[in-house]
Amino acid sequence: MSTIVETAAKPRLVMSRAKAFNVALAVGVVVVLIVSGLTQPEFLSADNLVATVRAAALIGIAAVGMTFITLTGNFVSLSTEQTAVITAILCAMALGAGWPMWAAVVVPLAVAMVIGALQGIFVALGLNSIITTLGAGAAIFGIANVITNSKTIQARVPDPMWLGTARPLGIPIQVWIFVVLVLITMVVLRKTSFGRTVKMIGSNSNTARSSGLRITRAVVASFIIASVFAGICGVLLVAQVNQAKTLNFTGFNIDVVAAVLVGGTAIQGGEGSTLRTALGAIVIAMLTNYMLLAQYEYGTRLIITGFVVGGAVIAFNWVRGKSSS
Amino acid sequence: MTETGVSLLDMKNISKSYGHVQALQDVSFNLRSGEVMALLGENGAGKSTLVKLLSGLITPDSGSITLNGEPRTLGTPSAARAAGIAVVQQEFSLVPTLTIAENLFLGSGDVRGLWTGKRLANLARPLLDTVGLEDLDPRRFVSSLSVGELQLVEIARLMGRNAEIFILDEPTAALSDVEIVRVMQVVKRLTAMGRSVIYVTHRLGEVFQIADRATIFRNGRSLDPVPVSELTIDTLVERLLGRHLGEMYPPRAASLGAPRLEIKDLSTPGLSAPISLTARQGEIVGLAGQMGSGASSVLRSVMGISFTSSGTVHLDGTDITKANRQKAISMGVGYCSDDRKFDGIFQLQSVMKNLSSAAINRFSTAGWLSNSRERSLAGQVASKFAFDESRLPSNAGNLSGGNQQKVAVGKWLAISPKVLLVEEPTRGVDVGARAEIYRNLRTLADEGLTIIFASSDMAEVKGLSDTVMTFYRGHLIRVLPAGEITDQQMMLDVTHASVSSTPTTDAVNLSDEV
Amino acid sequence: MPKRAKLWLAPLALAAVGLVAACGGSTSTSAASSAAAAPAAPAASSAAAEPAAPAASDAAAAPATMDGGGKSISVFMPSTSNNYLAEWRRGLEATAADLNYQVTVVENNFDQSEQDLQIQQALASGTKADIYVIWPADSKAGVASLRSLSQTGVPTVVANQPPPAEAVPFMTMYAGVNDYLNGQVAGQLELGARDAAIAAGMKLNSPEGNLVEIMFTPGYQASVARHDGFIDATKAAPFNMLASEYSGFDAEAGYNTMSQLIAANKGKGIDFVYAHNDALALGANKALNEAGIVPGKDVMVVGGTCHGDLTALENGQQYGSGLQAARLEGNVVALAVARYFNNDGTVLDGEDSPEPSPEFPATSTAPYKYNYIPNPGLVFSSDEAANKAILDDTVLWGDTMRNLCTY
Amino acid sequence: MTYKFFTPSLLSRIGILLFLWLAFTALSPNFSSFSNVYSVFEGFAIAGLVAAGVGTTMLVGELDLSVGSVAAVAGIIAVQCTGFGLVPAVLIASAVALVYGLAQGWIIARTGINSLVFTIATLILVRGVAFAMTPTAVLMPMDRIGMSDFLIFRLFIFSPFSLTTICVITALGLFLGYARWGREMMAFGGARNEARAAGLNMRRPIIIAFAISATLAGLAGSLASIKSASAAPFSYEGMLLTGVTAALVGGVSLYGGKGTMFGVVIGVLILRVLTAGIASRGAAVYVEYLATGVILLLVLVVEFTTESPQRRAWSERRAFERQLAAVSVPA
Repeated sequence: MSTIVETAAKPRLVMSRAKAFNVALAVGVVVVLIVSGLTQPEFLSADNLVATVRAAALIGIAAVGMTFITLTGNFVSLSTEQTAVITAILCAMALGAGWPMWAAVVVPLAVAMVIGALQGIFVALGLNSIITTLGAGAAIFGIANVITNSKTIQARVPDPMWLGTARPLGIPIQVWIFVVLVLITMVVLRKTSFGRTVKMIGSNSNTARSSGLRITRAVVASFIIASVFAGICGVLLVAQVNQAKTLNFTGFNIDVVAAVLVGGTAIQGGEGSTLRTALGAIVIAMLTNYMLLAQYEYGTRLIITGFVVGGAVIAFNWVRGKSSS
Repeated sequence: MTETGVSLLDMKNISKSYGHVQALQDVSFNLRSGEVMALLGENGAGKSTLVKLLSGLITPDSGSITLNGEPRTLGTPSAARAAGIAVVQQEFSLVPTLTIAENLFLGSGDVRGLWTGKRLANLARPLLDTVGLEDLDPRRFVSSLSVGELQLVEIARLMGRNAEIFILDEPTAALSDVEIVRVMQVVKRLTAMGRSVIYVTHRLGEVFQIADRATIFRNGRSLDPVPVSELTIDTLVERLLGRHLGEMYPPRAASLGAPRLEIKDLSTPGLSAPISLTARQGEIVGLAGQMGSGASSVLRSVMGISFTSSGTVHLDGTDITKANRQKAISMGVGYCSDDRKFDGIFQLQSVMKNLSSAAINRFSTAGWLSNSRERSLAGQVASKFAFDESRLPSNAGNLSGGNQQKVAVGKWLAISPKVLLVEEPTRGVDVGARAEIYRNLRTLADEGLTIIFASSDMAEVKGLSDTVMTFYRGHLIRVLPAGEITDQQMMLDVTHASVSSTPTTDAVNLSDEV
Repeated sequence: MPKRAKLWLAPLALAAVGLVAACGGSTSTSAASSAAAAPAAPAASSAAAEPAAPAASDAAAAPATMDGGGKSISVFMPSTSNNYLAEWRRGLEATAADLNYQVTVVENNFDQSEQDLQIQQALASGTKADIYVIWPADSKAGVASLRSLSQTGVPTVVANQPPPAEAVPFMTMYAGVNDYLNGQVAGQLELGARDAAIAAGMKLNSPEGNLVEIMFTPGYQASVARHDGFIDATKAAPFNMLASEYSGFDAEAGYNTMSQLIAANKGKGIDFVYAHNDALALGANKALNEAGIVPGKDVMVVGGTCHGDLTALENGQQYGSGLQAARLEGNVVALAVARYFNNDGTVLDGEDSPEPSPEFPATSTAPYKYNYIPNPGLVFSSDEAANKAILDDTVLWGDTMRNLCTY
Repeated sequence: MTYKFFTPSLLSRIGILLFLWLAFTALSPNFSSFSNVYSVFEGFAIAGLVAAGVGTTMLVGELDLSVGSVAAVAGIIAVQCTGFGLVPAVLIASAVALVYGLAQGWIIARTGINSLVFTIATLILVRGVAFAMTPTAVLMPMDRIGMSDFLIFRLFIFSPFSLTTICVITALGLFLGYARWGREMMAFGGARNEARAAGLNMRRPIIIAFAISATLAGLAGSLASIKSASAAPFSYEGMLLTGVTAALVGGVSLYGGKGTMFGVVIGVLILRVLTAGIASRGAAVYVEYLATGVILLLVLVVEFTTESPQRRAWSERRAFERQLAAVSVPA
C-alpha cells in the first residue's frame, strides 16, 4: 500500500547535474581552443599547450587540495599562499644546509601538514574557517619573515634538482605531478570512505554528525591535504628556481580560489570534483596564455579574465539552479 | 461558529499541473466569512498546492477564483496579500535578531522612515493585545519567545496587515499542548472578529475541536465540504484515505526477549531526577512527553550526544555509558532526531547514499568503498523499510515529507542495529505514511530490534509502544505496559494536570488523533 | 523560467559600468600627462638574492672626517619583508652607524595612504628629525607627503626613485639607483652580447637579432625607465624586438613568461633576452634550457639588478648583468646625508654618477641634487673559473660583487 | 531579553582595545599624545570607511571582495576630476562607485549567486579597469597638490577626512539601527528565510548593501588618493583584508545579522592602534602581520567561548539553512 503521490521526473535532471558541469567546462575549453587556435595559430602548438598546463600546474595543485576544504563546506583557505611560502623557505633552508633531498622535501611537507592540521582542528571545533585561515595566514607570513630575516634563501644545490627540471616523455615533471595528484584525489573522493565523508559533510554536516561520520577527522584531513598540496607547490618552486623568499606566491590565494570556482565546485560544499578544479586552473591559464600571445594590454587581460570567471560562476549557478529547482 | 456566514472565497474547477504531474484536478473550494475550514489530506493530495495558489506563489492552469463575489487572479504574493489572504507559515517567518515590534511591521511597508523602539512599540501594542499577548513587551527580541508565542506574534502580524483569510498550515505541529490551547483560543477569537481561517492539519482531533467545516483532498481532487458536526473520526479517516484505515497501529509484540538496553540511574541535562529503564529485545518503548519534558534527553544521552553526568547504560551487558556517537553506532545503536531536514537526511545526496551513510564501514574495506556492496546494502534497507528501489538514485530532498522520514529512520537499518532510538518518528508525516512507518517499526521489533522512541503525540505512544513511560519537566512520572494506560492518564501525566490546573479539558481531547 | 531570460543582461551591465569607467579614464588621462622622464626603481623592487654569504660585514670604511654627532635620520619606507628593501635598510643603517647618525625607520606595507599617515603622525608629534628620508610606497606616488615633509623646513632625501620634475622643488636631494642608467648598461651589455655571438659564429634569426624583454609587473616605473634606457642605448643599432612582456619579480614569474614566449615565438626564434632583473633571467634560463635552447650558446641572456643565485653568471649561461646592489643604495643615502651636513647644507646642482670604485668613497664634499650608485655592467664568459674570479675580485665600495649581490 | 548595547562580546573587544592602548603607552609614553591620537584617527578614516562598507555586506550575509579594486578606480577618477574642485571630485568618484555597487548588487540579488564567488570575478575585472584607465601607471595632478592640505588640516584630534568618516559611519550605524530599510537589511542578514516569509523584498537589502560597500570604498579611495595627490592602478590591494579583518575583529559575523557599526569602529581602532603602535616602535611590517593573526585568532576564541550554547545552536541551524538556500533559486 504505497501512498506516495509525488511529482516525478525530477531525478533524471538531478542526476545529470554533474554531467552538465563537465559538459559546460568541456565546452568552455573547446571554445577557447577553437577561437584561440583560429586567431593565434601558435597557441595550439604542442609546446605552447604544455607550457600552458605547466603554468597552470602550481595553481592547479593548490586548488585541487583546496577543493577538499570547499567540499566539506568550509569555503576556502586563505592561508594557501603563506603555507606555500613557508614550505618553500624551509625546503630551501634544508637544501642549503646540505640535507639530502628526500629529507628537504619531506620535513617541510610535514610542517605544512602540521600547519594544516592545526587549522583543521580549529575549524572542526566550530571556529569559522575564513577567519581561522585568514589569521593563520597572517601569522605564518610573519613567522616566515622572522626566520628568513627577509632574505632570499638559496638552496645551493649544484645541479638543478630533477624535481624541478625533469621532463619525462618531454612533459615537465610539474605537469606529471599535477596530473597524478588530480587522478589520486579523484579516486580518493569517489572510492574511499574518507572521500564520501568529505562530500557528505559538505552536503549537511549535522546529518553527517548524527550518522556517525567522523567529521573532525575528515575536516582535519581536508585541511591537511590542502596544506600539503600548497606545500608541494612550495617545494616545486624551490626545485625549479633553487631559492625561496617570502614574496614568492604573491596573489596565490585569489588565483587558487578562482580556479576552484571556475571549476564549478559549489561554494557551500558537497558538490564538486578535483578534475573540474584542475580544468578550471587550466582554462584560466589558457586564457592568460592566449591573451599574452595576442599581446593584449595588461588591463584588458584582467578585464577579460574577470568576465570569464564571472561568466563561469553565473553559468554554473544557472545549471545548479536549474537542476535543483 | 457562524454557519450562516456569506461565501467569502469561491474557487471553482481549479486545475494545476507540473509537467505531466497533475497536482490539482478540477478542484473546488469554498470558504465562508467567519468560519474555520479544515483542509485535510495526505501529503501530495494537493493541499499545499492549493495553499501556494492562494498565497500567490503559483497560478492555476484553469478555473476561477472569486473573492467577495468578484473574480480575482492572485498571480503574485503581494497580490494575494493585497486581497487579504495571509499564510501563517509552518516554518516561522519571524526574524530572531529583531524585536517583536520590528517583526510585526517587517515587510509590510506600513511603517515608513524611522523605526525607533518607542514608536514601534506603541504601534505594536494593540496588535499584540488582539492575540492575547497583553503581557509581552514589544521590545523583546523574538529569539527569546517560545514556539507558541512565535505563532501568536505571527498571527498578530497578519492581523496588522488586515488579512481577511488566515491560512494556518499545521500550526500545532511543533507546539506543546498548553500552547496549542492558546493558539486555538486565538483562532476562535479571529473568527469571532469575522475573519476566516483555513486550517491545514494532520491532527484529526483538532478538526473536531475547532473547525466548522472540513474539505478533504485526495489525489489532487477535492471532496465536497462537510460540516464537522456530521463527521466522526471514523468517517473522517475513511473519507481521507478513500478506504478503511483498518488498524492504524500494528498488534503489539506477543513476547519479549532478554533485556537488551539497561539504563540505571541515568542523569543528564534535561532530566531533573535520575531515571532507570530496561528495554527488551523486540520491545518498543514509548517515552511520552511534551517538548522539554526530558523524554528526548534520555535518548540523546544514551547516544552520547549529550553529556551523561551519572548512571550507567548497558547494551547486552556491555557498558556503553561513556560511548560517543561513533562508538554507539558501531555497537548497534541508531538515533534519529526529530528534525530530519536538520540532521536526518542529506537533501542534496541520492537516497542510496543517504541509506548507506551511517554504515560506510559495512561496504568499505580499509577505507575503500565497494559500489556493489553499497548498492546491495541500500537495496536491503529499502526492501526492509518498504521503500521503492527505483527511487534510490533520486535526491532525498526531492522526496515527500513521508518518504524523507522513511529515509531518515530507515537508514539506520543499514547498521543492523540492536537498538533504535527515534525522536518524534512521524512528525509532519501524513496518515498513510504514518501507518506505514508504524508497521515497519513493529516488523523490525518482531525481528528482535529494540526501539525506544520519544513523542509528544500521545496516541502514537499508546498505539505503537509495548511499554509507555511518561515524562513531565524532567521527571519520569509513570512506567506502564501500553495496554494498561488510558489516554486520560497519559495526558494528565505529560501535562501534569494532576498537580497543576492549567490545562483545560480541550487539551485532553487532543489525544484522539488517528 | 521567464526570470532566467534576462540573465544575459548581467555581463552587459558589468560591461556598461566598465565602459563608463574606462571612458572617464581615457578622456582625462591625456590631461594628466606624466612628465616624469626621470628614472625610478620600483618599490617592491627588483631583485632577490642569496642569503648566505656572510652577511658581509659592511666593509664600508666610511670617511672618518664626517662625524654626524648623533644627528637623527627619520626614514619612511615600505616593508622590509621584501629582501631588497631589507638589504637597503641594512646598508643605510650600517653606514649611518659608522658616521654616527641615529636612524629611526617607520615601515609601511607598500601602502601609500599608510605612509602618508605615518608622515602626518611624525609631523604632528612636533619632534622633528634632523633629516627625513622617504622611499615612496607606491612607485612615484607620495608627492603630497614629500611636500608636507619639505614644508617643515627639515631637509628631505628621496630614495630609490626620483620624484617627477614638478615635485623636485620639494626634495633636498635624491640618493639611490638610476634605473635609466641601469637600462642603458643592460643595452650596452646586450650590444656586446650580439658582437660576441656573431664572433662566436652564432646564427642569428634576423639581421639585427631577435630579442625578447621580460619586465617587472605592470605599473612599476622602474620597468618604464629601464626599458627606455635600454632602447636609447641600442638606438644606433636596434634589436628586432619580438615581445616586451610584463612578468613579475621572481624566478617563477620569469620561467612562466619565458616558456610562453618561447612557444609564442617558436617560428621566429629568439636570439637575445633582456630580463629586468637576474631573478627573472634565472627563470628565463630554466625555461630556455628546458626547451633545449642553451643560454650562452643558442641565446644570449642579459639581466638587470643582481640577485642571490649567481650560478647562471658563474657557468656563463647569463652573458651579463647590470649589477645594481641594494646595499649600496642604502650606503649612498647615508653618505649623501653626511656630505650634506658636512657642508652646512649645501647641495650642488646636477648629478653625481660615480665611477665604480673598489674603495668606499671618501668624498666629503657637498652632495649633488642626484646622487647615484655606481651600476657597473659585468660580462661573463664560458670560463667558469674566470667568471667566479670576476665575482670575487670585482670589489665595489669595499666589498666583493659576490657579497653585494647576496641578500 | 531586551536590547543590550554592550554585549559581552563587544565589551571584550573594548577590553582588547584598551589593553593595546595601555600596553603601547607603557612602551612609549608619547603614544597617548594628541598627535598620535590624531594619527590613529587619520588611519581610522580610510580603514573605517572600507570596514564599514564590507561590514555592511557581511551584515546582510554577503561579502564584497571588490572594494580594493573599486577604491583604486575611484581614486583614479577623483584625481582626474580634481579640476572641478575637491568636493565635486570626491562626489563624482563616489557616484561612479555607487552606480557600480548598485549594478553589482542587482546582479547578485537577481541571480542569487554567492557573492563571495561573484565578487572574486569583479575584483579582477575592476582592477583591470583601473589599469586600462592609467596607461602611464601613476597619475599626479601636480598643479592641484595643495588640495591635500585641506584634508589633513588638523582640528583638535580630527581632520576633515576623519570627521567625514565619523559622520558617514554614524549615519550608516543609525540607518542600520533605526531606518526601515536598515532594519530590513539586518533582518535579511539574520534570517533570510524568515525575512522572505515576512514578505520582505529580497533584492533591496542586497542591492543597498553592495551600493553602500562600493560607495564607501569609492569615498575612501578618492579621499586617500587626493590626500596622496596621486593615484596608481595597483593601489589599495590590501584594503579588502584590512576591512574584513577589522569587521571580524569588531564582531560582525560572516553569516550575517550579527554586529553593529560601533563594533566595526572598535575593530578598526584595534587594528589601527596595533599598526600605529608597531610602526612607532620601528618594527618591521611583518610583526604587524603576526600580531594581526594573533588578534584574529584571539577574537575567534573569545567569540567561541562567550557565545551561549543556544545562540550557537541557532547559528548552526541558520548556517545550515543558508547552505540549503544557496543551492535553491531565489524567489
